[in-house]
Amino acid sequence: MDNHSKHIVPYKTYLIILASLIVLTILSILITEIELGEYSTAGALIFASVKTFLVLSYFMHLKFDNLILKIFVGLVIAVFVAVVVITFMDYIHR
Amino acid sequence: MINRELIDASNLVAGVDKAFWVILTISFIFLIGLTITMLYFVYKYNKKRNPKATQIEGSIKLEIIWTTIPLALVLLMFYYGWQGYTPVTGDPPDDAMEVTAVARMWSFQFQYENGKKTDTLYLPKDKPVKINMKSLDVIHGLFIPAFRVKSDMVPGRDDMFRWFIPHLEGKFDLFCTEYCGLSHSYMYTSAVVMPEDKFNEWYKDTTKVVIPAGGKPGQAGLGVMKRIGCIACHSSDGSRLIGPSFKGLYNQPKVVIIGKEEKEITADDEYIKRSIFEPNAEIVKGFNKGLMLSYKDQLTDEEIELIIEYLKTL
Amino acid sequence: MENQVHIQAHDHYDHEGSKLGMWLFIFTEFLLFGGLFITYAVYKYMNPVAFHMAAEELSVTVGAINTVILLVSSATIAMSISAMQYNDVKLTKRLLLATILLAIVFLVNKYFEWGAKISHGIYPGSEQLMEVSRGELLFYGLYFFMTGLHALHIIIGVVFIAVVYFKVANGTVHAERYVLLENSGLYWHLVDAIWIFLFPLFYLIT
Amino acid sequence: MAEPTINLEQSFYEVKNYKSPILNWILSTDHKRIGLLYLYSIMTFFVVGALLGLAMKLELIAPGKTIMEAQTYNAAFTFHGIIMIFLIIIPGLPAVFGNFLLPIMIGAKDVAFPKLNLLSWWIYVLGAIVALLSQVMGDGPPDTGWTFYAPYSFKTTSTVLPALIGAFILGFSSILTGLNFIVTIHRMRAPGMTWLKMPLFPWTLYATAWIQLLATPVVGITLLMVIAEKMFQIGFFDPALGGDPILFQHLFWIYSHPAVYIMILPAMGVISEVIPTFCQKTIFGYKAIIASTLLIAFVGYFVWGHHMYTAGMSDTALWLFSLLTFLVAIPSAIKIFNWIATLYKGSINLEIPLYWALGFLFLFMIGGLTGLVLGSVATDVYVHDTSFVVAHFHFVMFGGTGTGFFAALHYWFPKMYGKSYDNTWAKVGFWGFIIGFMMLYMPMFTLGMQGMPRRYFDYLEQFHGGNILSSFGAIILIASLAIVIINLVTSAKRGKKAPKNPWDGITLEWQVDSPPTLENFETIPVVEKGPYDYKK
Ligand code: HEA
Ligand code: HEA
Ligand code: HEC
Ligand code: CUA
Ligand SMILES: [Cu+2]
Repeated sequence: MDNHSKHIVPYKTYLIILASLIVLTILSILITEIELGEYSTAGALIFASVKTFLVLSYFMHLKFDNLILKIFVGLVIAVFVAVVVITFMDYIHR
Repeated sequence: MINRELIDASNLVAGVDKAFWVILTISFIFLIGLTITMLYFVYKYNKKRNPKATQIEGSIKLEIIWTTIPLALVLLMFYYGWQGYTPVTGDPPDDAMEVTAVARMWSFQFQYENGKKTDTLYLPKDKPVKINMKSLDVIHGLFIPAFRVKSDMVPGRDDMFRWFIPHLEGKFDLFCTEYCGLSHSYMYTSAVVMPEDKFNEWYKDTTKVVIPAGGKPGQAGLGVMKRIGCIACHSSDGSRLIGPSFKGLYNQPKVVIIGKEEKEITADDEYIKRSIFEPNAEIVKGFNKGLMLSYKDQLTDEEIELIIEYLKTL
Repeated sequence: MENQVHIQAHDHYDHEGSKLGMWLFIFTEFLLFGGLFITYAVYKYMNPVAFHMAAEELSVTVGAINTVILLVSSATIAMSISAMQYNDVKLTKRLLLATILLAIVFLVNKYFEWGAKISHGIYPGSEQLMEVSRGELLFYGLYFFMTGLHALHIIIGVVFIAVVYFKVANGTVHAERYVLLENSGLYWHLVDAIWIFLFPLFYLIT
Repeated sequence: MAEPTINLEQSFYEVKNYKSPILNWILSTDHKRIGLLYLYSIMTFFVVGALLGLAMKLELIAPGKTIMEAQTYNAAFTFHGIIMIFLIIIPGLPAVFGNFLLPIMIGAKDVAFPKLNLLSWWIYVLGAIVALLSQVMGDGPPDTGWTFYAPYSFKTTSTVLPALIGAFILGFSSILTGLNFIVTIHRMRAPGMTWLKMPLFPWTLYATAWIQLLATPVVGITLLMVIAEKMFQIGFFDPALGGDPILFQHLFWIYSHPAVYIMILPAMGVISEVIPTFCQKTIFGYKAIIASTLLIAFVGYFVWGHHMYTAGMSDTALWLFSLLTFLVAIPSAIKIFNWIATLYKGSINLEIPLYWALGFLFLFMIGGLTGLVLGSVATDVYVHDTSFVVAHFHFVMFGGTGTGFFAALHYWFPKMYGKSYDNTWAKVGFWGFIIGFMMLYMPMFTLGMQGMPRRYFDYLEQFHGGNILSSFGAIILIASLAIVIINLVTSAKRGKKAPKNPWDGITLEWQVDSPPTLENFETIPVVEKGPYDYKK
């Protein structure tokens, strides 16, 4: 009946993830301190994406969850990114 | 497609009409064909004639056929649709004449390079024109059906333009096609295409307003107001439109709101001039701020004189 | 997901179903902020310099502290789920309390940050903002709107977690039925993830 | 919560949890009652919207002012659009028939979250009330058009705010319904009903629900930004505050284009149910229809720019959007072909629901094919914002979804009320509808091609002819719809008792009582066959 996988994540995993998240935050601040010009936004966003990935997979348990849920999350993000790209087809080429 | 005569009214018409023709022909064939098939099946396989249905699950072959054929057809439509548009993409030819179309609620004004301003779009025949699209308040649209030309006029954007070559002499309708409020449906004028020599003659004549000789007092002022579009918001018979009526305005007391305070003033020459040049400084009680825009640089002092002359007659 | 369950209408508890529902809700929240991220991206693209200048005005330190606070709170609520699964109700409650507390600290920080901006005359519709360049106006508009909406989500999250806390305390949420706890966690992580993007976009693009 | 005293063999109408009959309805979490609540509220609004439509047509019967002022006209089409889109056609089929039938068709006792379901209806009512308030508050009803384009919606002095807030609230109702349906379909299908044994109406509801879930928040936030801009002068879209009005259009259509598929997909699902039943034949290309449903939902996200060809987008965006628009037409074509192929060698029982289904095919084809004219850049730049567009969307929304709605109503009426309706009047109504409809909207295509702009209170003399025809069409149309609706209402009260399965359908809803019992099934069925497996 109750078919959900009762996967228990040990406390330690969470602490490791938390530590890496904080390190990534510090790194992203440092990277924007150096003058990278245009790339600084891109750099900060890459760090943010890695952090979100960690939050999604560990804190939100996606890593241990059903495949279908992973596919949904992937698709939703893909749709959003596609919408942004298409919107910029207008702005970049104006 | 609307009128054979207009077929070459501008360099856009042929392409646009071809795209129409292609799409509508394919559509008609499908519509008629599918409708007849459908009705025929309903008749042929009616319960009475065909009491037992034959179970057919589907057919991959057919699915592929009726995916690829429409796909090919829509790509064809896409091609013609894009072809019909490309004549006017990109920059206009170097010899193009520039006209700036300025829209406001609810009138058009066309400004020529030599400073001439009109409410009707005058164009020389067979010469490329580039129309810069400007709007002072909300989004308007400029649409000349005969030329297949349409573009929105977006406030805050000063890089928008449309260019084309008119090929047919005559007078054509010009509409505002983007909904812009109360008098949207009255925001129309004409585009007049003249032979080049006639156009040049008209173009050189920069005397501003043609004041009709004689006539009733104030007639010229009314002409100015009609041309520049005041009557879209102000009536002369006392009825309330977007703005207060002009009837009984001149030299009468008036309550206005400055900032947040109410004040009573007299509608003298100075006040009327202020109302036209800085309409949002003093707001007539009971009316709204921000609708009327300044006419600075659009009306000369003489024209204001004429307007006041006219207001006196009301 | 393929095997079907027959659920009694009287006693409806479907762990996977509720969790799926929460995820779907998270998708809509994501797209809600998505619309704002599009707006941000477009205006940043149109006014790169103004955005750069305006972002300099924001304090990286305050932003960074708030980021860390949210990250820690995310970890505490995640751990509370493990604690619940181990059937350690006491620890669960403590971790939930810690989460709520951190959230409140975040809000207090935000309050002071906004307060400082407002006392400098920077707030929507202020005279000072009407005079700066249009790009900066847009930046501050987005700043107030996006962090404001985010703060609203924090408040909703706090209420949500508080409700869960009481349900854990009175035993309605327990080791066999803890989907509500898990859902509040999911919601909280979403709030965290959004901040992970807000932080670099507003504080770091210098 | 079902109490022990409730007799599970009674029809759901007889189940009473409260003394007051009203409370029994508005506090019920039974999916069938909620479906009917939606039906009655939508029908009420629908009368208002239709009357506004008629009023506009009477105004346009002759140039110049005929029955109302310009301001009234502008408010009329705005309110007409808001009612029709946000209050009727978007919730329409999913909330009415989805609620009533989805659980039954997949063999469940209710939706996954019954309380949330009731909440959606309450939110719907709240949103509707707020939107209606805009008509009576402040300085007159809003006059922005249902599209709320910036910066006009900032400039106008009419009461736009409640309309915006109302639309924002209605969005939540739509999201919650979608969320509920997705979870229901994932978790509550009867044993044995695999994804590929699920009927097509639930399939379309599933695809629709995803669009509701992912597109609605975008318009939600957009409306919220407009509200904030109007109230606090935060710069977003007003050029005076540095904003870009075209960005508003992007965000608005990112939702509102997918929304047109929220409207049409469930109607397509209805047609996919009606046709096999009345042919007594399995549907042609079941999997192809599912694939096309999912494709419409997916590709439909990426074509919004076709509403903005003249707005000042880059040329690159123009051709990209045009290409994508043409691609999204293909799955609709696939569906049409499969439906017509299903008719082939069927044993066709020409009853009222099939009339409406065939009407759907015909009218939707016209609407869809003229959509192709709009998808192509050259032709759309010419007919954009003319009555050609108005004709297109009435054909797809009214001729498509509206007709699909009536097909559904006539198809499931015996199930919902346990009564049958009068066939003669239903036929009269149907033919009047088709004639009135064609007369009302066909002339608009030609008017548009002659260049008559839309949202015009008044027009030049050269457009008069078509408008007269169109106005008379509206009168015929309204009269025949009145016949249809009166026929159904009186039959619901006094009609003959209908058999359990009047059309020999084989999907699950025809296996339960008419009207169904509170829990639909005595024992949850085990599904072994495909949904349209008519092989005896
Ligand atoms: C139910 C709602 C609905 C549906 C289903 C559609 C379906 C389509 N719409 Fe429509 N549309 C609206 C509702 C809808 N639309 C609304 C409300 C507006 C105006 C909003 C406003 O401005 O107020 C609008 C406006 C609109 C525009 C903008 C016009 C403008 O303002 O300038 C465009 C442009 O591309 C467009 C295109 C299409 C296309 C290509 C389809 C396609 O999906 C159609 C696909 C169907 C078919 C193609 C027919 C069936 C197929 C066959 C018969 C087989 C043969 C086919 C081929 C050979 C391809 N629509
Ligand atoms: C579902 C959508 C829908 C429907 C049914 C209608 C029905 C009608 N419309 Fe509609 N119309 C719109 C949606 C709709 N309209 C929209 C979105 C606009 C654009 C507004 C804007 O520009 O902002 C518009 C604009 C519009 C204009 C253009 C205004 C202008 O641009 O100047 C006109 C002109 O006469 C008009 C006329 C009519 C008439 C006479 C009817 C009817 O009166 C005909 C009679 C109809 C009935 C008696 C009821 C039909 C029954 C159903 C549809 C079943 C219910 C369905 C479900 C519950 C799913 N409408
Ligand atoms: C978009 C609509 C609009 C247009 C076009 C317009 N006005 Fe106005 N006008 C208003 C409104 C609204 C007011 C009242 C609010 C205010 O005082 O600014 C007003 C006020 C005035 C007043 C003060 C009236 C009084 O009763 O005290 C004068 C004078 C005036 N306008 C003249 C003109 C002239 C001359 C033109 C054309 C050159 C013109 N307006 C064009 C909307 C308009
Ligand atoms: Cu100007 Cu419409
Ligand atoms: Cu669209």
